[in-house]
Amino acid sequence: MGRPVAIIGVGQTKHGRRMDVSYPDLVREAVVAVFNETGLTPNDIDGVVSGTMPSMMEGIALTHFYFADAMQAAGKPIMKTETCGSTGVSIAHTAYYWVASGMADLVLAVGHEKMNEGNSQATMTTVAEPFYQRYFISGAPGVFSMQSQMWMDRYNIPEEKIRDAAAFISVTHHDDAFDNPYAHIKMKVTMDEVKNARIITYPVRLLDVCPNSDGACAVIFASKDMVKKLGRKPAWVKGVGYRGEEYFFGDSDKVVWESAIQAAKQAYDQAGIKDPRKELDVAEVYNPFTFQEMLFYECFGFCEPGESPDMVLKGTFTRKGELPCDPSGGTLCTNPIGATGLIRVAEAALQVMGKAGDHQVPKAKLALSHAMGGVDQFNGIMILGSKL
Amino acid sequence: MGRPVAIIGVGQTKHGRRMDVSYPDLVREAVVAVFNETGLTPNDIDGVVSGTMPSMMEGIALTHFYFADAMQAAGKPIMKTETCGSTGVSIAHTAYYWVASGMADLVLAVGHEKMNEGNSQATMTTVAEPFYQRYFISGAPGVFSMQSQMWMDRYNIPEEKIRDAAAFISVTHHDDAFDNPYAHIKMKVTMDEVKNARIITYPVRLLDVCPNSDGACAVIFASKDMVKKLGRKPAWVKGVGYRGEEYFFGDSDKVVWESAIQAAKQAYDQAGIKDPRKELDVAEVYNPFTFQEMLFYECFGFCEPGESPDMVLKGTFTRKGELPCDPSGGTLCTNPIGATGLIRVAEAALQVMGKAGDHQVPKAKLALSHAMGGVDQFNGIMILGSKL
Amino acid sequence: MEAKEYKTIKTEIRLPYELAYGATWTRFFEGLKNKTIFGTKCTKCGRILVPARSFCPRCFVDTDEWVEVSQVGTLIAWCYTNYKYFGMPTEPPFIGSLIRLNGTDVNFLHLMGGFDLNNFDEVKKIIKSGMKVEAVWSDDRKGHIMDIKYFRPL
Amino acid sequence: MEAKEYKTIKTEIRLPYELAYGATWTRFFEGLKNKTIFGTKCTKCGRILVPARSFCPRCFVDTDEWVEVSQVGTLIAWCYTNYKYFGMPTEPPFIGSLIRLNGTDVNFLHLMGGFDLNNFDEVKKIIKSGMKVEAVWSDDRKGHIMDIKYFRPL
Ligand SMILES: [Zn+2]
Ligand SMILES: [Zn+2]
Repeated sequence: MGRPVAIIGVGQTKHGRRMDVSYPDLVREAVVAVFNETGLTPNDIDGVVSGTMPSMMEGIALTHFYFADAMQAAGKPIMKTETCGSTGVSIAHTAYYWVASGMADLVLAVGHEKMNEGNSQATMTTVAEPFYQRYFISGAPGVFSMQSQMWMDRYNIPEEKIRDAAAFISVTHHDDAFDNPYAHIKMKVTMDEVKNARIITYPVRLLDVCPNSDGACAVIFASKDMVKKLGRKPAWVKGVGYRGEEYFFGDSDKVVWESAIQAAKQAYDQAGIKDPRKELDVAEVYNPFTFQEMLFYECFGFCEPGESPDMVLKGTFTRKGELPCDPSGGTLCTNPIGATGLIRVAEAALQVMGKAGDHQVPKAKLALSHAMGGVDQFNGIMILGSKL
Repeated sequence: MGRPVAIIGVGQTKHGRRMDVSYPDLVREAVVAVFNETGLTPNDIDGVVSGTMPSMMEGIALTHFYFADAMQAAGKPIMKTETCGSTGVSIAHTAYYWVASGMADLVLAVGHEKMNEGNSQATMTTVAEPFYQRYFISGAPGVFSMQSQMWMDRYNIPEEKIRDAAAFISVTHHDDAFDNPYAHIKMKVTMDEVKNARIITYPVRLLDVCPNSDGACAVIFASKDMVKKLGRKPAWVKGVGYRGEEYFFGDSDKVVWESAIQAAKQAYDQAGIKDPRKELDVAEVYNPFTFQEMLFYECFGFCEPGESPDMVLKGTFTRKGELPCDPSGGTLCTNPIGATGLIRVAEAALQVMGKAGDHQVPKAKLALSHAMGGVDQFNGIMILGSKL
Repeated sequence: MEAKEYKTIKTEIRLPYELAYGATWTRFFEGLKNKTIFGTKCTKCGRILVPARSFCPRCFVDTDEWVEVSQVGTLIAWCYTNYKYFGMPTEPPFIGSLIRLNGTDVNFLHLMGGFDLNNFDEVKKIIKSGMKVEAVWSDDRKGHIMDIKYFRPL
Repeated sequence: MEAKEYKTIKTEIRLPYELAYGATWTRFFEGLKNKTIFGTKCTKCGRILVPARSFCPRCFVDTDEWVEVSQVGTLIAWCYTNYKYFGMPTEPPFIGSLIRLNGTDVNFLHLMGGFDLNNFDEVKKIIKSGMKVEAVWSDDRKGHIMDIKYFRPL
């Protein structure tokens, strides 16, 4: 690791359908929240990093320009980082490297999206070129369905069991979201409701899928000196990891999913983690689809390959389980996509700072946060701890 | 400054109308060039940073996904940085912070654009929101024309003199481009031709304006240990600066242009530069418009406010002058916009490494590179030196 | 380039949007419908910002003091545009302009007009930085920035 | 949210493109016109990549050895899609599929078809991962990825 860096505060908007505010005002809501929380002012900040999923989600290409005022970035160095679904974690990485470099003591990281202003599936269609892949992989659910199916086939997991485990994940996360004041979807669902919901792309059903949310998240990263000076309880960055795969969806194995496995390994190595299920106290896994969340458990070494549905059904990853995953309700209940990865980071930070409120995992000291982007092509990790 | 970081090699495509290659193959041309130049292989690289102007220039939103193969980034951490026209310098900053953080020893930075594949002015229209500013500031030349006019008024510079100086800049840069093997426009122009060229937006005429180019640039950043290990003559990063302004064009003064002034000041302070005209040996100023180049000279302290047209006409900034600016021909002759800022960085690096070939400024030891983005809203600087 | 040019694919991207004004833009545009230009005043730096803002970009405080600003001002800079590109939101020829409305502290971006724009040499005789200008309203106002047709020389 | 919803603006962005195929895509799509699926072989790792590539994404060497690959292969994964969104490039219902063409080393992304796609329960009886499939060609081929209409079960 480089120079020690910590998160010293986070701010979130209330996520949901936010047609009550303009996009810049939504961004400012998160920024004001983090300043209120930390007692810092814009004058204290050395640099600002922001990002969205693809900028065209809301039809304004240069969002760091549009939001310069709202992020209180006028007169400051500013950076925009965008890596598709993993944007939020990449924003955190950019802020982390900036502070670790010694060139800044306080960096404000902001992620944002207003999905209700555009057409998310149509926008995502533009991530692939129009010669070849655009015709087949447009729309996120289809890609994840294929991946889930390959995973089921590889390990001969009975379809019934996977379906049950996915429903269990949906039910528990929807319950969790009630304890998260910022969550978008607050809705009680039953196993039967999930299993009988409308099919989106088989086997994925409506309640297996994240919503379109509007929201923003702001996180302040600080150097060790600044943490000491401010005297706040921080969440230390213990490890970061990121990996990409080939452009062509058919080129790489999406079951033994190297980008997820290696991104986690990079972060674990830095954090000195050997047995993640035992050592981690909580994980905020990027889970836009219930089925995919289980695959991440395996790629991150929370359990053995093919084993996750059993573990899920045993309750290993619930809030009272051995390794609580997404106690915030996760992406499944809240997905302002350019903010989503940074919300994972923020939630992990809140947990190790002991500030997660009603969804606090007791005595959480080490937390993993994660986001995924591209067409199953990128995975990013940030591990946070209460101790340096 | 943080941990020392240097550029150890650069690669460029031949820039121009490149409908002979697909966009990924164009990107790869620059990447292969930098590997050939340095003797490094993809296995040596710890991380990759890329970017374009707005991704929608070529209609594919997630270019770091599209180019993962071409940048030889499969299996690696990858980051996308986009800040409009200043993208190329922001890419360089991201790569610099990453290496300076101690988390990477070799980072590949790649900038790219294929402007002939899209409609650049229409794409740039999408940088502003559609409530207000989009109606008035769409199209780059208009904004720069207004700025030039305010500058002329502020210092009572005779229109004739400014016109002559701008024409002089056009003539000398077009001459310079002949000595740059990668430049796009290679065309002999005379003062009269520039002054009588078709008006784009008064007072800006066709030969005052950069072309639409296709091209890519790749630069490898290295830690001090790695520089030592490789035994290559590097270009050390001596200073970086970046500043943003308000979103609303009318809110900030574009003559006493704070983002340009403060970005340069930040970099000068780091590099210990007090008198830039004397201390710098060469500058690669982002000059999409002849008129604007003069304003930058003033903001960067190369001369006093209002003084630049006189200095230009005296030849102060030509290749034989006191401070040669844009000996490569600059943006005026080559503008693949997402690559353009990184080309400025690469050209500055080549100069201090003594590898600029026919457009080498003799004994250049300290060079400034620069790019501008947004609607006159962002300026970024990187200063490179032959000595640590 | 002299290289062989290979095949190309022609395509188009179309994306639909519905963007939220929020409270501040809504009130500002309602103002335009009623031939009123609203600014907001920052209580910290004292600047009157126009168009109205929800907050001051320098002081970062809410600017909830609304002010009806003058429709007369000074032309700060202008740019005659007479080229067209795909999707251009304003029909050329037009004159993008920065106008300092009386009593305000920032420049308001809009158009100059009210005279024949087709011949630039004639335009250049009429329009001068520093001249006094006044808003001219459209008869068919929709709560849109183009409810002000343009500013005309006074 | 219970808050008041203010005004919105409806707008659309349209952008035109002309994208270059370059040599490799040009030859690959010419192949499709002639009912031929081309791959390229990486001389370093020995993999046959399809569609044809100009270079191997793992070894980064040029892959200039062209191979006509089999039109028969194995269905690796599929996804039945029957929802529609604005600008969707393929008309639903369709079955996005990964197919390992015989003798190749990567999965080829295309569609499954050749049977009634309207009733998912019927579709599910027909289509199975691991089944053998074969390319079905369009009569009206333009040098486009949809010159292959779909792959049908064998
Ligand atoms: Zn103020
Ligand atoms: Zn190979």
